[in-house]
Amino acid sequence: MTSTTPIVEGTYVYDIVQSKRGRPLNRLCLSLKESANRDQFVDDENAYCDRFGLDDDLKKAVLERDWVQMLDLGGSIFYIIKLAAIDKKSMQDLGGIFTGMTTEDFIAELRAGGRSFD
Amino acid sequence: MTSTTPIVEGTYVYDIVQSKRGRPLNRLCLSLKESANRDQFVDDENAYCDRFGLDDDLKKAVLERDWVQMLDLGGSIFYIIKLAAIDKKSMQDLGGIFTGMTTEDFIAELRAGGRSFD
Amino acid sequence: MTEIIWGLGTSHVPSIGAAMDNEKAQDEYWKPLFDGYAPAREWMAENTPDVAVIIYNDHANALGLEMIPTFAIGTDDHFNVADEGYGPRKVPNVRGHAEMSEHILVQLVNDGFDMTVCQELDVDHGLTVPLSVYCPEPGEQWPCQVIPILVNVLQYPQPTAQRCLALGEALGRAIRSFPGDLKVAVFGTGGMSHQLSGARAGLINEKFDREFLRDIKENPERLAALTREDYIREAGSEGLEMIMWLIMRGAIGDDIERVHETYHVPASNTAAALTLFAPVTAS
Amino acid sequence: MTEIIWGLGTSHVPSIGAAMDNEKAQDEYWKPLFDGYAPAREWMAENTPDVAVIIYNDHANALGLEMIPTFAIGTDDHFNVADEGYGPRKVPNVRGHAEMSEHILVQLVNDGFDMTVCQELDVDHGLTVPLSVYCPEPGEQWPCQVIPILVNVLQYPQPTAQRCLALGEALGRAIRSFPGDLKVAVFGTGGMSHQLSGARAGLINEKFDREFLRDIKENPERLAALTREDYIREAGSEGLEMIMWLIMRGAIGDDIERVHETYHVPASNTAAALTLFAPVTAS
Ligand SMILES: [Fe+3]
Ligand SMILES: [Fe+3]
Repeated sequence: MTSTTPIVEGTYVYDIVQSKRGRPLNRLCLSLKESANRDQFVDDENAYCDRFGLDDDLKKAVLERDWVQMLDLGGSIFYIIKLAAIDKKSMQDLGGIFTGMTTEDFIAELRAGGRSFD
Repeated sequence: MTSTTPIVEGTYVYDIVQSKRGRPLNRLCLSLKESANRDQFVDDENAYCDRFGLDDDLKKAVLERDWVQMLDLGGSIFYIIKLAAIDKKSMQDLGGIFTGMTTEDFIAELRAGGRSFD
Repeated sequence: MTEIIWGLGTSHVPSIGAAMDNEKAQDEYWKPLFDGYAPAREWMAENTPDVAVIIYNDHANALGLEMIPTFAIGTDDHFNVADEGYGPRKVPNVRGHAEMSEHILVQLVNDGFDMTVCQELDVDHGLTVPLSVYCPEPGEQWPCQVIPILVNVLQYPQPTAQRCLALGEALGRAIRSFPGDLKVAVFGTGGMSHQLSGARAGLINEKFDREFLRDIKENPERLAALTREDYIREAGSEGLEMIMWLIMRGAIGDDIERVHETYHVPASNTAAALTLFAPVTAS
Repeated sequence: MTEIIWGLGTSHVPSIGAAMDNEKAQDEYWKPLFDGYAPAREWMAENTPDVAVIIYNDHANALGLEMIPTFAIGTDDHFNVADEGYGPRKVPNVRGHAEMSEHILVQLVNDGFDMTVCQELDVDHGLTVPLSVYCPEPGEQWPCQVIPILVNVLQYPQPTAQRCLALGEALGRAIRSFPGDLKVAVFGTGGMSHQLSGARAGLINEKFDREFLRDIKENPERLAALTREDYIREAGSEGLEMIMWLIMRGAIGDDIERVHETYHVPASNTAAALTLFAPVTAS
């Protein structure tokens, strides 16, 4: 591995290695732009995952809504948010999950000026 | 019109203006890569043209196999050749048509060293 | 001679668009942000461009990950507003300027910028929110034609900040060399600091943002010298979007004054800001 | 240190592939072409690279016209052979080199080349015919991994010849800086003079081609200074493809010797040629 991708703690620096790992998941999420596809997904999540060729790890992460695992496996936040929208989850809900906070606490921190990491 | 596209006599210099003009035609031709689509095209050329949104001029050129007109209307030779293949026409057959020669004469000129334009 | 009459740096947060679309601009939460926009909006309403060149990034609405261009330009004369998964924003579709975009494309390629040409493009909030920041109530039609320029900010390796500034300088030359006497505005969009995912989700770095706002006028070379890693560490993985402001800054040039500036925390997950520059007119 | 062991300039005419696939290489029509290849093939068979970087253009088989990159790189570790409308060529699919392609991508972007990243790509005759020119009988598997680099030669504005030479120089630096001690070959493909459509269809300009073959070694700067219009006028609208040879030439550098050269008219509609360069080893 000769990747020069910067390593920044607490941060996904999305690169082509990640992108390749998460291709089937991101393709699935992109398809959810269309409402007919959203209906099919909701109807049979398992079959929908198979249709997009998700391997067992990716499928498990989707079915269990393990958002951290999805990112670890190469999901892009801009794609995954389209899956979250089906569950009526907002970016703040996900922010809470990523940081181990309640949504309310996460929003409160943002309103207080955001989270600082000096 | 402020296009800076070079003008070279006897030559299509394919640019984005041409490309935009010929979009439906080129999209149709690209679809012919797939054999199921080729069958559908052969089955009902008129309907197939409509499906790809060809306007009357483009449709007429396709149905009449007016190869020069297709190029004049923004067809790209790399796309149009996929339509020619359905008619079992080669690039040399088209070369004959573009130059007003028989295929045999066109091939003979190529074998004699090609056509020269000094 | 075609001239650049202003340059706008602005965040393009989707919720800013949603707040306008749902008429929440006067809500307690949103009012300070929109009040901050007001003076710039008034000034821009009196200085209307014929064409807006909008530098932005797509957010998984028009481009997939199978093919990611570093820099792309939309050359069509019509761009539909993308359906981002909830139906398209209720704003007008976007009219392009095919001749000027072709001119810009050719000049940029001649200048050694390896542009990707998008002949078909749906435009997402990255482009339409900045248009709404400029013009909150367009009615049936946006008041200007639009040339979209897309930048890869989502996937490493993004273009360097230095390359973005250089692209902006070439873009300025390209715009000014377009025949006729059109008035053009250039939008740099994205930012300010924010990070959507990972343990640092919710990051906002006001100090970095304020220094960026200062130096985007005073010292763009300092901002251009920052690495991608600097931007990600200081401004968050999505804060890197700010490199797109440098393209606007390169285009409008050095001889400028700041018409207005505002900074607001947060617009949902993001520090949001606006800065408006105009060329100093020779006296 | 990773090194570039040879550079090959070669036409990529589909009928050359078809002649090999249909075992017509000994036919009266094709024999002179393939006899001309023989000495280069023997030399290359004794100097086998681990990785081939192949500069080519897609011919409406993988990319549509909705999005045209100036320069793109395929970063996958597998590329299927494209179905160009008659079923795929009966040659092995292509193995990529994901790590080296990522390295090259990052170095090129850092060097100011605005690459498009193709994470999925079917490769057409533009890439597979040159592979067959190198290795006529691969058996089950091509003898090297491949990194595809795509160039827009189909739609104006193509990159300038000067920009292609500069990309090649940066590509050479990027390859040589890859950790390890791999051996790399660089292929510049396309040309020679030909024009498929219009009243000048059938154009072949042997004088231009022979001077190009001479100067691709002796004076690439002259070839880089020619405009797109020069190439189109002299070599035909599709002869412009020769700008891709300049990328190979830039990569392999100035300190080279010509191992072999051959020129043949016509390979169907095209003047076909091959030139093989190797670095001069310090004595
Ligand atoms: Fe954004
Ligand atoms: Fe070719």
